[in-house]
Amino acid sequence: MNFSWISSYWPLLVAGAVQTVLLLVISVVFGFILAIGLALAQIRGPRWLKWLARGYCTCLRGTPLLIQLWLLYYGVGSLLPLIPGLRSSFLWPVLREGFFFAAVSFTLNYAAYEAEVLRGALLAVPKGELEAGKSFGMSSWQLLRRIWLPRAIRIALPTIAGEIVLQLKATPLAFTVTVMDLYAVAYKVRQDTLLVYEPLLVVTVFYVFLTLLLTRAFKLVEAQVPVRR
Amino acid sequence: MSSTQSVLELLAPYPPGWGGVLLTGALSTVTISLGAYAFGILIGLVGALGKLTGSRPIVIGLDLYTTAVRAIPELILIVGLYYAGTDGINRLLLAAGLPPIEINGFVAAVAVLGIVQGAYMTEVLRGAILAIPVGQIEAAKAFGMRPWVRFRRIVLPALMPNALPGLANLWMSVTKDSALIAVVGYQELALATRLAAANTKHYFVFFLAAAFLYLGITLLSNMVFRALEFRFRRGQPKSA
Amino acid sequence: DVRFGIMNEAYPPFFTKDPSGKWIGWEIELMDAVCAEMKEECSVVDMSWDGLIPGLQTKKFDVIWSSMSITDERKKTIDFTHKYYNTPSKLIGTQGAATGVAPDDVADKTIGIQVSTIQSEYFKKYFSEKASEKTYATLDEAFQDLAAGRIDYVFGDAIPLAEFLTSDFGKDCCADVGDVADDPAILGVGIGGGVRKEDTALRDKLNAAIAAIRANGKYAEISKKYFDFDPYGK
Amino acid sequence: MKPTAAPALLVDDVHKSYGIHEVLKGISLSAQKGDVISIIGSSGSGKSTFLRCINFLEIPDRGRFVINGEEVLMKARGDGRAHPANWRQIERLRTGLGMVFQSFNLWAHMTVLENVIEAPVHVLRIGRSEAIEKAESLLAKVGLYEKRHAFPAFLSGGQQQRASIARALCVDPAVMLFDEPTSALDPELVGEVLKVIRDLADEGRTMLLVTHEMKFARDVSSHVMFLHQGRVEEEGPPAQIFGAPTSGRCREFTGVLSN
Amino acid sequence: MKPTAAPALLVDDVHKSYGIHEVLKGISLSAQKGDVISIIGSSGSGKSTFLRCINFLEIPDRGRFVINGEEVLMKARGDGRAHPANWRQIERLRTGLGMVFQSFNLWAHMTVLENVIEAPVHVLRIGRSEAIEKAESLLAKVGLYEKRHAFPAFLSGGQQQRASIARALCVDPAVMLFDEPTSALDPELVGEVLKVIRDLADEGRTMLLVTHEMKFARDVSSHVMFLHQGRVEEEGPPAQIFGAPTSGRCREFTGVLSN
Ligand SMILES: Nc1ncnc2c1ncn2[C@@H]1O[C@H](COP(=O)(O)OP(=O)(O)OP(=O)(O)O)[C@@H](O)[C@H]1O
Ligand SMILES: Nc1ncnc2c1ncn2[C@@H]1O[C@H](COP(=O)(O)OP(=O)(O)OP(=O)(O)O)[C@@H](O)[C@H]1O
Ligand SMILES: [Mg+2]
Ligand SMILES: [Mg+2]
Repeated sequence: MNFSWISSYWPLLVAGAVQTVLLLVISVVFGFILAIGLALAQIRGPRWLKWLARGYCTCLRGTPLLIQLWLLYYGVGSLLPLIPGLRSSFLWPVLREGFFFAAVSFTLNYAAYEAEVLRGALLAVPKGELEAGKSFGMSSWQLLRRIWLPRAIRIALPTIAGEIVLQLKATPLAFTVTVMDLYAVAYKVRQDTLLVYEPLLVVTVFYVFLTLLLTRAFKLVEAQVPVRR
Repeated sequence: MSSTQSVLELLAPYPPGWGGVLLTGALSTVTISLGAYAFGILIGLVGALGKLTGSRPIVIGLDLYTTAVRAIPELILIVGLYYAGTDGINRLLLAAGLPPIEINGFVAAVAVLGIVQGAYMTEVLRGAILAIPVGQIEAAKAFGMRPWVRFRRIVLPALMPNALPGLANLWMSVTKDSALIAVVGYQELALATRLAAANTKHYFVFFLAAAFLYLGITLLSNMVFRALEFRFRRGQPKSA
Repeated sequence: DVRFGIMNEAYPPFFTKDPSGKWIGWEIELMDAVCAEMKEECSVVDMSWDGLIPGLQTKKFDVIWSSMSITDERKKTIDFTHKYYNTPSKLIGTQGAATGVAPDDVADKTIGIQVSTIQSEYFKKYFSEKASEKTYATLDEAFQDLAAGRIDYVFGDAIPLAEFLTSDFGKDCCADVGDVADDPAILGVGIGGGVRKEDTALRDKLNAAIAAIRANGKYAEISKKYFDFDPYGK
Repeated sequence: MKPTAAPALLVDDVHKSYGIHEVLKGISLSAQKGDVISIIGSSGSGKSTFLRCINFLEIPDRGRFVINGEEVLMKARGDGRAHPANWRQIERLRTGLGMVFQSFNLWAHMTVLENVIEAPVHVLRIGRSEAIEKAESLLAKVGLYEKRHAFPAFLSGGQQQRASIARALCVDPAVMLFDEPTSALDPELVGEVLKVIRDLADEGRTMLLVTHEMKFARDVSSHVMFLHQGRVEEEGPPAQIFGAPTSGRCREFTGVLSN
Repeated sequence: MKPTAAPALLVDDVHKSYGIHEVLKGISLSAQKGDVISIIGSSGSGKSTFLRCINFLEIPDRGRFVINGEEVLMKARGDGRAHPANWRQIERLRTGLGMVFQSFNLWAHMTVLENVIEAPVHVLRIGRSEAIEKAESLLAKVGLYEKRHAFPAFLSGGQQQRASIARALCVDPAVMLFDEPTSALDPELVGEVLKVIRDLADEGRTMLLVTHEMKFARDVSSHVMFLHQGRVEEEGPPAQIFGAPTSGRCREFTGVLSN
């Protein structure tokens, strides 16, 4: 094992870790919100919306994230400069960057997966508990916020944690649109030095750390409501 | 290769068209995924039951497994197992005066992907089992069902509706993660696509073709999952 | 019996797989010539980039023969044969971008470079104070961005860059800017075969074979089919 | 109480089918403030369905509803069935209807106390501390004060039922719908609940009460309805129903008591 | 029946705590073949827990159990609590113990008929057609024949309870544990169930019956146990418990009846 390279690469590693965490947090937070809408649309929406949401989930889960990212970055992204004035607007520095496209496509993709999980969990909430909420005059929104979602999320917690970890593992794809996340830095180190395991081990340690943090947090939430077994 | 080839020529099933290569790649993608998925489900079931009913050391061990295996990049697992792993085994064999063995790369990749899938499945299934009303399982116990009967007749059908969406998601991801098998020299759909695209410089055509193949796989599996879900939600009132 | 490890991606014209699954390309033909010279039976093992080094180290094959640049950093991990080719590095830019390859010509521009190449080393030494660098996993992605106008130049190996400029896609958008000034310390080392450190006998045999085909005209004969110049470099 | 005023609850000709199975075949009811109306009938006769139609947990196929003096707006749909025209209105009216479910339906992710204060805090927007105070006094009344921080899964059947009664009482509804509120309770607690219901009636609250305990129905109610196969077979004051029912089926049903 | 033979069911000194809360503080019981023992007591007094300890759905902290003449093997664990030594044995013994749960616990993914034949077919390995025949006659007996292909979620409370009774009867257990089997039933059906229980007792089956219906307990049982705060406060023949209880608490509890 040879870790002498760390001394010259650590600024890159730190910057990479920041990018990784940012991508993860952004896509999970916004993706989750979008997923709630998609799941509800599939359960409760009018027919057209139901099919729209279902089609969205099928397409985004059905095609590789890499291809979605490229379509967005090289396809949509290369059309953006054609919008008059955009190039000189304050948005351009953001819209030009691969990071923006990575964050958007990760969010859209994560939402599709998470929507599927939430759909199942929402359906698993006992009907009687929803009826109890309704019988007290809760509006649909209140019912969702106070009973349906909290109950569903608790049911799906272990799966949600898994989806977030999966999302973490997807972040390296951002490198293909020039985002230097932690994995990309490790890749660079491997290319530079031909060391196979050491750079990956650094990534692993960081991933394991993030995952531990996540599972801890989820365990705490899970423990809030004891289950009888 | 001439750059004026038509799309049809490019995608023709026989050389010089690349259609056959893509289809073969898709076939190995499905094979690898099926293998890994089946292995993963097996691990997942054992893992989930172990986490829920096992003794403390078992639970801690399984926690370690799910956390670590999910967090470690698949690449390092597969490279580690296939290269360092076989190397280690062969060194041991050598020390014992035995001839070295060759671990099949395909088997290694399926095993690694399966072990990774198993970690996710463990959690999906654990959640699904926890969502079963406890009374249903107690009733099974009260009638003297042995653990295996109980599992097969009550727990499994009752956990399925809760688990299916998560399981479907994992299937969708494994069909894409199987691209990793390229590390041990297998050519599945993603690699076949890159080869075709780089050779012909028709990136768009081939990536779109691959996307449709993946989508086809997904649509097909979606139908299976929907049918399963419909079947297992039998008896559930519509969520009003 | 020598087993050659080749990356299972396409890098035409050096190596690629044709639709029937056969390995073809300049580097493959060169390999065959080297083998004939060594009077060895040779086979190809293909691996993804990630598998090459571990595959070499665990003896799944014996030589990495996959357009790998020789650098001092890498020499700490594995050993290299003498170079068997070395092509110039060049800059291409969008049509209408300033021509000229001096640091001042590219001032305040963004240059796309493939990760961990000799060009990125060169950039660090000559351009980094004037221009900014964008790192790509593969050159293909850099080309896409160049065409989309996200970057101003791509800096890389002359052969794939020239190939891009002749493709449908590159023809309309981009143009050659020129070869950069030579720096033998960085650009002069070239591409060699990678071998295990302890395999000095094999390394020497390969070196001898490379020298022999270079001398007996075999090298030139193969190269003529692919290039209109001598890829061996100076 | 003005007996001729607009009724607190008026239900007219409710029909409800599940598929081809017609469960309610035209049931009507009118209750004044302070009335306690017991609904009895054999298992499967549609008692729960009737209660659930009143607060629109089941959408009746037909019927007219006046709840707390306000008529529920209905509209006809393509298939000839009626449908509430305005769900907002229903949500508003439901806040005036407390319901105790036959299967309790406590929220599993909340403690008993959280269950009880949920609607007051988040629907009626009463202050949290005020709600807790009220909830605790109600829980004490049903003998569940010690269990207020327990989750429903860890309660005995009777404890769950009492929690669900406390939950319904805590919103101070003008009309209460009780679906077998004493099924899991021991005779002493039945007596307690009876007392609570009487107190509520004295306060002017209206109550519909589905029950299988004839004694309880006789003791507490001002009016009794006997449902049979989706129809009101007989109704009247308890003295009539339990003393001298005119319908044969009703005599048979209540007559079992005197065995 | 030989009254001095090995008891069909013998329970000695059962203790059970949840955390620091001791629910059962030493309860003993002995039942001969054909006995019907009613267990009464206020809500939360530990009745369900006691039943659940007998078939080891809850693991008692201490106690000796003889079920159908066979002693349950126990072993002490590190923390001083007892533990079943052999789960196989328990599983085997459970097939001789039928249980009707307070909350029914029907399997939601099976129809009523499937629920009823599940244990006979998959535990006792009776032929499927034979099981169906038997199940259908039982379902007819509890008036649920028409609903045999319905799923539990679409049944009324009383229908679910009857399905769960039919399910327990279908395995022909030597000992039956009923946890409030009539809580959701109307008086007529209570009478039916009472008849069924009497028939079973005549066949020589042993029954433990938790109930809140004192009249039911008095009519059906050969022996009554009054639980109070985890202890047997008083026990004896129904005539004593409902006629002249010696304990003050018991008099208070059953006395409510005579109000
Ligand atoms: N969601 C449903 N779908 C189909 N049928 C239903 C549904 N809910 C109830 N039923 C049927 O409607 C009839 C009336 O049910 P309901 O629950 O109103 O009975 P109930 O009078 O409350 O009986 P119990 O005293 O047993 O609770 C029953 O035969 C029942 O099987
Ligand atoms: N899993 C559990 N964890 C903690 N406490 C429990 C659990 N199950 C029951 N209890 C408590 O044990 C006590 C006895 O419960 P049990 O269910 O035996 O009562 P019960 O006599 O059947 O009452 P009921 O007539 O209301 O059904 C109650 O106070 C209850 O809250
Ligand atoms: Mg009912
Ligand atoms: Mg109980």
